[in-house]
Amino acid sequence: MEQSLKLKNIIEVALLTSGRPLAIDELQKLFEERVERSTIRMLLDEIKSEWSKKTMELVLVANGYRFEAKVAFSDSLMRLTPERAIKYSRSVMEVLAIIAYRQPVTRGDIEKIRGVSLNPNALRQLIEREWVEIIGQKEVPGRPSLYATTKYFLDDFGLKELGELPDINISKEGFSNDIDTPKLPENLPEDIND
Amino acid sequence: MEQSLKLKNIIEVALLTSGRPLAIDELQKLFEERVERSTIRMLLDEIKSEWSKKTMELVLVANGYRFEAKVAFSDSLMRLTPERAIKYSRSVMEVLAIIAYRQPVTRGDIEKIRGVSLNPNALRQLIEREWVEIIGQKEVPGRPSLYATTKYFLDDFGLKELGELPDINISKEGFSNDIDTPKLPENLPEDIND
Amino acid sequence: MTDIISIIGNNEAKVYGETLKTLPHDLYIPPDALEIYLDSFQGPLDLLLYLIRKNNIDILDIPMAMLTIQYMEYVEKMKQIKLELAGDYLLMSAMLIEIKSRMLLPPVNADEDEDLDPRAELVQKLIEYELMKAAAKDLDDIPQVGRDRLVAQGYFEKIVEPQSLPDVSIEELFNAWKNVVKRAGQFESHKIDRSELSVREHMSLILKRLANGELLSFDAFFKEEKEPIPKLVVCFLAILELTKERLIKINQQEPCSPIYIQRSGD
Repeated sequence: MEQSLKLKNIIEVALLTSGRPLAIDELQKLFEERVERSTIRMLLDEIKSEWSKKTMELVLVANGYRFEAKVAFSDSLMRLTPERAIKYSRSVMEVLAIIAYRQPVTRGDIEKIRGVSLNPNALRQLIEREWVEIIGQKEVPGRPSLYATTKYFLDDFGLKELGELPDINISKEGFSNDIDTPKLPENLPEDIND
Repeated sequence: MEQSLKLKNIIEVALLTSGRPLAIDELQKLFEERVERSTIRMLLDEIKSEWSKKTMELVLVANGYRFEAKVAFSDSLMRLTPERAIKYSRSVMEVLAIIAYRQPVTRGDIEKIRGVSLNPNALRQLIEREWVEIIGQKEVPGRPSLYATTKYFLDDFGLKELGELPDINISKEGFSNDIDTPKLPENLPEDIND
Repeated sequence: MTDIISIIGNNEAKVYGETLKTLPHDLYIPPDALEIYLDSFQGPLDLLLYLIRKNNIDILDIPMAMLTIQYMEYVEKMKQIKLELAGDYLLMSAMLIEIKSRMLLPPVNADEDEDLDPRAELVQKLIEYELMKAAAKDLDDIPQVGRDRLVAQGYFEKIVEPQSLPDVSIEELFNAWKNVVKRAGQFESHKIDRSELSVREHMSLILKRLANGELLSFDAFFKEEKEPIPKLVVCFLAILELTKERLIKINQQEPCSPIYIQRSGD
């Protein structure tokens, strides 16, 4: 068997069985001999285009490459295991959105933005799901924990980095049409990454 | 797209993403309209032969069909085995404890006791470790799987039987102080759905 | 001052003080849905945004009197249907009244602070919350792994035992259990002693024996001659518990005929 085909097959089968994204340096571990990152990248490109007409697609997310079912199949697949779909409540999703777009934030920040005291369960759900983690303490009295999103959050939402989060647009909701645009989203998505 | 090709693709993608073997009656659930078992069997044969020259193979095991990496790739794939966590996370340990003390339990039972929805990874880690297994389905809507501990679990913990697990009444003294207090959450479970 | 809109219930509402028999479609809340509806507000800001939107108010020029009155009405309704009202709602009432009264005062030093609209802070908050609400919705629309994004996870035969798996001691397991029990605040109902555990273990064992649609005679579970009596009792209790949890079915065709056990659903 031609050498590069052999390497390519090993990468493909690793991605088809791993169940989680694999970064290039993990893919390198598949081989006894050293294989350059550039070679692996090239093989990944080939795999990607070979599969482009098939059932799955190769995507790059925060923690690396993975195969996922093409969206066209979602409805059928969901019929198979409707119970596995975890649906989070609106409040959990609001807390997640605030952490994602305004991170790092303290619990107090979240409460201030939402205008209500926070049910600790909302944060716990997100930490349990490994979408949110504590990345330190804010140096103010009480040293409250600072929350941020994790790489798994990006993985699970199919994102490479926070910058890929959708721009928030509220005009469709209603009232914002008569607001001069500059007033609205100051400091939005550009400067949230760091 | 030709109808039978469409059906075949749906079956293929379900098998590639399900993470467990799928029986024919489960595969039937993929389709809104009724598809005969014989049709599905025929499509499975086609998938099997299409993949015969590729990296994975379709095999029939006790609980149904699944895609397996061809044995030739095993050595490479084993090299990838992720550096395991030095410790299981708190949630993995709690899930294990619930299964040990409360078996047989469904995922819903575990979520009810813990008050948060379950990270699917926790169960996967325990099943991979062969400490936990699915021993059947509960006959309620959705037929959720029932989880129980295995013989290996007893072996690894040096127990002859579950009855040897520590009894919570014994160490009632010191009950509260020797628990590593959970960092986040106080007063949980009433309002799970919030 | 009249409210622009107030709901009186029973398919009636007042608009500018005049009773309307039919409500514009998006304003009408069926009376029995009111409870669920009010309950679904995420907090005072959410409620305010709703009022602002429904009344088509320019958020940069909020008529405070009207908004305050409507807000208090809703809070009053929430009290009536005995929703557990967070203190945050009452705090907001106070804040609205304060803003309203500050607006009644003539500006003290107009030149000192050109643009200190008493509403400014509230508006800022409303805008930020509205943004985050929209962000939450946008996020929820993204396909998520485990919900509507499916990842390849084929099987592969592991030829060697993967090394360096975490070690877990029985103390750690016990501590995890104590944590669960403590947090669940259900210490009493989760008190589990040895005999109950043995029953649980037997429940699992019996289910495993009944896998694949097996139909076993009741006696088969008590055949082991050497079994000590307590074990037989535990096994019997396990069968009863499984029946209670509807995990197995016990069948007997006619009196005195053999009893058979199988999993429910098989």
